[in-house]
Amino acid sequence: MKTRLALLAAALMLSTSAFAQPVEGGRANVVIQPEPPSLMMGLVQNGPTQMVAGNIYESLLRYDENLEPMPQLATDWEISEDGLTYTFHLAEGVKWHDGEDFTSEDVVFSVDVFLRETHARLRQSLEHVESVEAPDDHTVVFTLKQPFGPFIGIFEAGTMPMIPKHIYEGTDFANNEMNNTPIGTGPFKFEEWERGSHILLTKNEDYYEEGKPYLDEIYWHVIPDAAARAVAYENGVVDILPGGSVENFDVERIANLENSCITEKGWEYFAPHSWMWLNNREAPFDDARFRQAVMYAMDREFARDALWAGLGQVATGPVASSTRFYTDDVTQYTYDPAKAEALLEEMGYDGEPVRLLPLPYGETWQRWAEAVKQNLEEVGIPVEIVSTDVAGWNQRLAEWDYDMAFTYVYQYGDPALGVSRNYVSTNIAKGSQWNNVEGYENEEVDRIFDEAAVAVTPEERQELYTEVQKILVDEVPVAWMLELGFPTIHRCNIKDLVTSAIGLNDGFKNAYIEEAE
Amino acid sequence: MHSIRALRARASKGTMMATPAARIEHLKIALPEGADRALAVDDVSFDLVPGEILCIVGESGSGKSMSANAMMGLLPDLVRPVGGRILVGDKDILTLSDKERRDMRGRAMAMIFQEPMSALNPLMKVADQIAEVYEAHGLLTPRERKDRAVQLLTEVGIPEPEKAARAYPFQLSGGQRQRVMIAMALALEPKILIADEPTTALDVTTQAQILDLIRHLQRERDMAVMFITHDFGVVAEIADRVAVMQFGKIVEEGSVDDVLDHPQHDYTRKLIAAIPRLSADRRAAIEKAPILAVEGLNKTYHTGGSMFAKGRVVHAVNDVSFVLADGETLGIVGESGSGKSSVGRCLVRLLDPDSGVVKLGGVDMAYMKGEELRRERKRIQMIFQDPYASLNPRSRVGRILSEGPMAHGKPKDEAYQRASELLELVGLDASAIDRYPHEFSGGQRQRIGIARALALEPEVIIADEAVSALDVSIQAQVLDLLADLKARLNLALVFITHDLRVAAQVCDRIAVMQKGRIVELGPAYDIFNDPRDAYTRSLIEAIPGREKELAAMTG
Amino acid sequence: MVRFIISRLIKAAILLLAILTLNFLLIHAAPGDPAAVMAGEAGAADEEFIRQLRERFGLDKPLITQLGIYLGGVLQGDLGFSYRQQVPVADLIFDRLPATLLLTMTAFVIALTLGTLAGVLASARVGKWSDTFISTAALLFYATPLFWVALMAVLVFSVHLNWLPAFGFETVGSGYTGFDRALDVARHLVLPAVTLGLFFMAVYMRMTRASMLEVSQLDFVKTARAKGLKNSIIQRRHIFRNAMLPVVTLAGLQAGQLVGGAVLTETVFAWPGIGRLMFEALQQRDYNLLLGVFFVSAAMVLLFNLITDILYRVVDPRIRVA
Amino acid sequence: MMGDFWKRFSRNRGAVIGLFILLLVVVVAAIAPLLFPDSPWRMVQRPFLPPFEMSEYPLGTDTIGRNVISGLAYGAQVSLLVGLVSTVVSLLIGIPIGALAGYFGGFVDDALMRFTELFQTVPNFALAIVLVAIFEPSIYSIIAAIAIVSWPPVARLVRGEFLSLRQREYVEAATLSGQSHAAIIWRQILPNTLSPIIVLASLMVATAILLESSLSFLGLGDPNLMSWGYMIGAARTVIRQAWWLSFFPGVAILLTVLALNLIGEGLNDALNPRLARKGK
Repeated sequence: MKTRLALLAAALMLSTSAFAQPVEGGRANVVIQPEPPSLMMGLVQNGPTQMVAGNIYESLLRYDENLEPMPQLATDWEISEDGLTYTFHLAEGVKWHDGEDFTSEDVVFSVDVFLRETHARLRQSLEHVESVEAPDDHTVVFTLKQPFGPFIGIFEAGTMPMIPKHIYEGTDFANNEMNNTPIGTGPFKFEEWERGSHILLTKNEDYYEEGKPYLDEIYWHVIPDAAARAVAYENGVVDILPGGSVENFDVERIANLENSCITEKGWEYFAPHSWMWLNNREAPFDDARFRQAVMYAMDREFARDALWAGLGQVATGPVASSTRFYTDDVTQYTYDPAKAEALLEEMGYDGEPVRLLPLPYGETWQRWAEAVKQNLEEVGIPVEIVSTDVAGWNQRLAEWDYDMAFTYVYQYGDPALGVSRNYVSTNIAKGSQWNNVEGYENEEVDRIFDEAAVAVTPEERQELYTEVQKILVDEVPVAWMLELGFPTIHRCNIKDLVTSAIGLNDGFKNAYIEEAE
Repeated sequence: MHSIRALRARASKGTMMATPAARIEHLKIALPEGADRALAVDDVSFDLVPGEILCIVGESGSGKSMSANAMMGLLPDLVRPVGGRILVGDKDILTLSDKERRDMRGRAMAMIFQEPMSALNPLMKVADQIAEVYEAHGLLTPRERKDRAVQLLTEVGIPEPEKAARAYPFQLSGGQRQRVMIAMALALEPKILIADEPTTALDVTTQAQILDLIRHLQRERDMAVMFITHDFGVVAEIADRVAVMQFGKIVEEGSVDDVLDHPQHDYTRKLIAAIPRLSADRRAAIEKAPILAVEGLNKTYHTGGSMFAKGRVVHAVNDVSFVLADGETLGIVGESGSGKSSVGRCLVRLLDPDSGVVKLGGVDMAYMKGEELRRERKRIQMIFQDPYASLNPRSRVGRILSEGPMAHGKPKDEAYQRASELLELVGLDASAIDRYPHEFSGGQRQRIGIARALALEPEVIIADEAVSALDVSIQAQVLDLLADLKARLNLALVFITHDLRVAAQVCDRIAVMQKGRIVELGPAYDIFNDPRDAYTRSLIEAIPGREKELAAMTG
Repeated sequence: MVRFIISRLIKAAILLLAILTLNFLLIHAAPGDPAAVMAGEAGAADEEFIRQLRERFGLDKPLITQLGIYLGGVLQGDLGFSYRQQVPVADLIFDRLPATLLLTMTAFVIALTLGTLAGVLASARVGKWSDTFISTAALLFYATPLFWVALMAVLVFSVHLNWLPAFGFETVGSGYTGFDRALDVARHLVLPAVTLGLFFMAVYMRMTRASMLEVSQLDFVKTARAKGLKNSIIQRRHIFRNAMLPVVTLAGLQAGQLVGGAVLTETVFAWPGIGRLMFEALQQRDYNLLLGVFFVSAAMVLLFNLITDILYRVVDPRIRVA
Repeated sequence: MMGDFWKRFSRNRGAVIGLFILLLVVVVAAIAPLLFPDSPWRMVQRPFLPPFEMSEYPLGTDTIGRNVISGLAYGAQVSLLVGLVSTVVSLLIGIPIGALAGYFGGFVDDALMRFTELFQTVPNFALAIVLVAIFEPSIYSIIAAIAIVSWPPVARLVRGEFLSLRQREYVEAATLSGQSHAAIIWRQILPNTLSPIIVLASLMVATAILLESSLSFLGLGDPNLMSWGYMIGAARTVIRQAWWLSFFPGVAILLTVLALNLIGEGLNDALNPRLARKGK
């Protein structure tokens, strides 16, 4: 393992580019996987859509590695003392790709009309919003019902994309044929989409940020087979492999190739956090000791090194280390089969077999499930892997028909956005894979999360979140696995590819290609 | 026809001095290991003389065909000549190179086979297949070849030769196909013609025509013909000289008259004795009450019908009526397609008649169904043609014989008891009971088949071509058995056959069928001695060897 | 002939509808509903949201109604709308169909020609070393798992020798046109086509050989020899033509099956055909798309069967006239 | 009878070799637990251990350090199990359908054959995939799927045999002697169709094994059973760094299927002597 880590360290250094002068022109060949169902980000927000459409659509802000907001469509903004009023001043001279002017009206329409209807995740945050107004063409004011700490964290293209009012107002959003030729304000325009083959975006010549973007076009290659994607990179067909586009077993080899760089950055905002849902409703999972035993039984170090190419890190609890208000001051679950066996002994576990639902997202996850199965069986928990495809997986989780199930979830920078939803008892409802699927109930936890969400100062929030993290880690409502590392692999002469916490999804407006030496 | 004997007389004189077209000397042909004997042909010698027809007679497995194939150099891969010579002119075929031998085929000697259907390429037009003969020897232009083909077809007497030339084999009748084969054989006017059972697959009338044709052409072209057959009738009809083969050896050879009239070797005698005599003796009409009465029986087949194409309708049984008296044997004779078998099958209800009455002892069986039919049917049983197909290869004889009775509620041990009795009745050892069919010879199997028919103690037995598949000697034995059983058990027998000789021997009365109708029905004697119907007459006249036999009787 | 074709077409149509119904029920029996999948991808899902989706795609209606609607559409040549890809199913399929046809037909032609050739050769040299060699090869191909050959081929020819591209339909973004493009596609085609063809090549080889030997036992071959014809002519004119009949039948049956069989090949070689489309559709429970693919591939099978029958009638006079 | 059966069978050298290979596979499958007491899923060594380096892991280890050779041994169990059971099942479906269609003919025949066509017209493998995916991959769904896609040929074969055999005189004789349809089908005809069925069956087992491995390869195998197809599928993405992971299981499949085909031919020679001469 050591060698592997060393090499990655080296690679990571390489990727932080020198302060070179950006070069105009060139094409970025990027892998996109799976092929996005649609590029209309207002309607669809799955991974691939965000990654491609992140160049077409923009939101008011973006976020740096520490999740501090940076200007985008909004040049600056104020938050009132009481944390109830958010005022945004929009950039001048912004045009939609069809030449129309972008104004505050568009913002109001996007948030209050369009996304309210179509964007399930944003809708939940908008619960807190009293009103959205546009006093003038370049000002937007959000008024909240009560303070909502994470609110400043939701102005990112994937969460709150700006939709052209002049195209969508009064139409049937879902079936508007303009969905096939998306119009945004972003650095690149939609050019063509040959399904099963490629998507082509071209430079937005009159982009409002001076001199940007540098690239002439972005070519997204649809290559549905992981091995094939690896070959594509080796043969120089593509130059950029976004996180997860090659099997982790391949990462080391590919990162070692000539002129090949790798970075783990660009995922801080999403902080993909993997765990196993444990169905708290039924025995033996209703017993905390059993859940703890599971934690001790698993060799997560091994999983990271063997399955995740040593990338990412072992999760200490519900909150990812890159997410705000994280604490590592909690009980540590190191690999300790003996302890696990002891706990099982103590609770008098009868060795009834349990079902494990792997995540149907490819080899790594399958192997991981097999490894966990083996770990658990070695401490005397017989495991039966139930394999399903994506559809079956969704179905079973939505209907709580599982014992243990792999998953990973984005945290969107703030516990109130990406963490609490999975633990508060008010969020127990069939039909979703994103709420409190494990069925964990604890008033204490509910209370703290509620307070923390509306607490005004960061200090108060930190205190509350630290407390709740301690409780949860002891109770183990779900079995946290890893903070996943989704390395972006690219030719070293492609610079400034990742310049924010949103990574590739933030668009390629800063990226440029240096002549390979 | 009438002139043939005269012609032959001349021929046999002619042969005395003529030099042989081919000379077979001490030919030995070895069979592959594991065959029932080492040599298929064992030290055989004979001459083929121009203008003479040599008949090689023998029962199946006597090696007669082997020698023919050897002459053509067409032996199967596994059997090979191991001794002797086959001299054609001055060349020994056995020592020739493939190329030389190929060149002689068709040119020096030609062959016609038993099965005219399978002997022609189903995918090629007749004309092309004939033309090939010239092509093979690089003769004539394609155009001329086609013309010659038509000429040849005319010569062999095919109606509408141009049309036939353009036809595919399956569009011709059996007789026509055989004529095509002959035309093909004659294409290069070979000196030697080898005919391997050329008429066995044909109906009597057609057979007569083909024999006539061969005889005629042979005369005309002064060919040496080697004619292989198992049928002494045919021999009598066509042969100048005869060689009788048994177990690969020629046991007797001589002029046709010597061999037929004064056979020396006792195998020959046995064979000739076994031939059913054509003389149907006058028998007292049987006065007993009719056990089976058939009235206005009809059966039609609809073929090739589909949701679009309109199918053809064949009237297989057309308004057939007759009665069968207790203890009587009624023969139904006719050529293939005359509907004689359909009648038999209607009687036992393997076919469902369209209309008509089949009264068995007063009960009409024609439309019975299900259980009732099952019960009644035991009173009328059938003996089948093919001794190999008629016994279940996977059942022991005992079960074959007892299944029937058990199906009708006889307890197992009784049924088996009965089975062994039956075996003895048909002249087999009771030990046969727990052996498998494949352990028996054809004749023995047929006996088992008969025993099975008797197992249910039926009143009427339908014998459908019951002896046609057997060699003459066996045939005779089985016929005797039948006659004997009939007498002892007082059975009524419907005897379906294409072989009028057999019919003449066993039947009290005979019904002659043509195209589904009974054209004539009467006592056997009358049918043979003054047939009223023209068709009957043509049938009788076509019987091979008839003149000779008549001559013998009246001489 | 025309009559025959018409009647066959009608039969085929009925069969197709039956198949559709069967598959429809089968697929809807599956756990996992497309709304849930899409909601899942949307990154969040509450019942309200899923209900909307169901409504939009008519998934809330009773099954029979859905079936009726679907079949109705099909009869008017409308294969429905892909839930996930948000485009008409027909478009998706006909985008992918050419690739699959190119792949399968190439494989088919390779298999048939080489297969029969080898078969004839072997039958002509029964027992000789060349026969043994061919037969053994056939046995091996016949027993090798297709996907494995594919992998090994990639390993050897793309990875180690780097002679041929390992995946894809063409070099994406290469901007090739005209002949260059054709050449490029051809290069991509080699490995998938050959690996897909191998198995069938083996089948045809074995069959041809057996059939040739069987026919060569028949009487008319003896007749042909009795005419003094050269062996080569007998082989070609008499044996081969008759021997081909069963092979043609089988080939016809398989040409259709190939379309479905391409799933593996298309997966390994990332070939953008309907085989893979089906697999993806299945994973996404994209009902209409899945059904569409089945419809098309079944139609293929029937089409090829029909072609075979017609061919057969051309080759074999007996059927033509009778 | 048995004696000369064996004589004819053993005359085909390939068949004997096949039989030998198959026996080997069977034995390995049978004693796998003795050879490798550890579960084949156990991570026993560092991942990607190349073959022939450590004597206790002669064929190396896989992506997460599991013993390849023990995987092969346990995989044999699955392949054989699936092959046999699914074949038996498809015989149980195919024979009755074929028998009824062939024996009664007419409408029954039409109906049953149309039904059969339904299954023949949908491309086999595609159908199998869908079935397994829909009923979720498990040894049962796999066997069911394979059986469902492989019975039509059986039905057609049996139908053909029945069509010709029911014309045989001994069958007619049985009818005349008043035996019931059931008795005739069961005692007269069926026994005489066994030879071709046996031959077909032996080939079907081979095909079934191929199908199973293909399904597992696509990730549609039973996730709790180590199977050869699974091993190849799992190794596919790492084929560059670890050729041996996909190579050895492939060879295992190849040999087993080959063996079965050879045996099939041998059986054919031995059971259908008439056909045997062809090709010899």
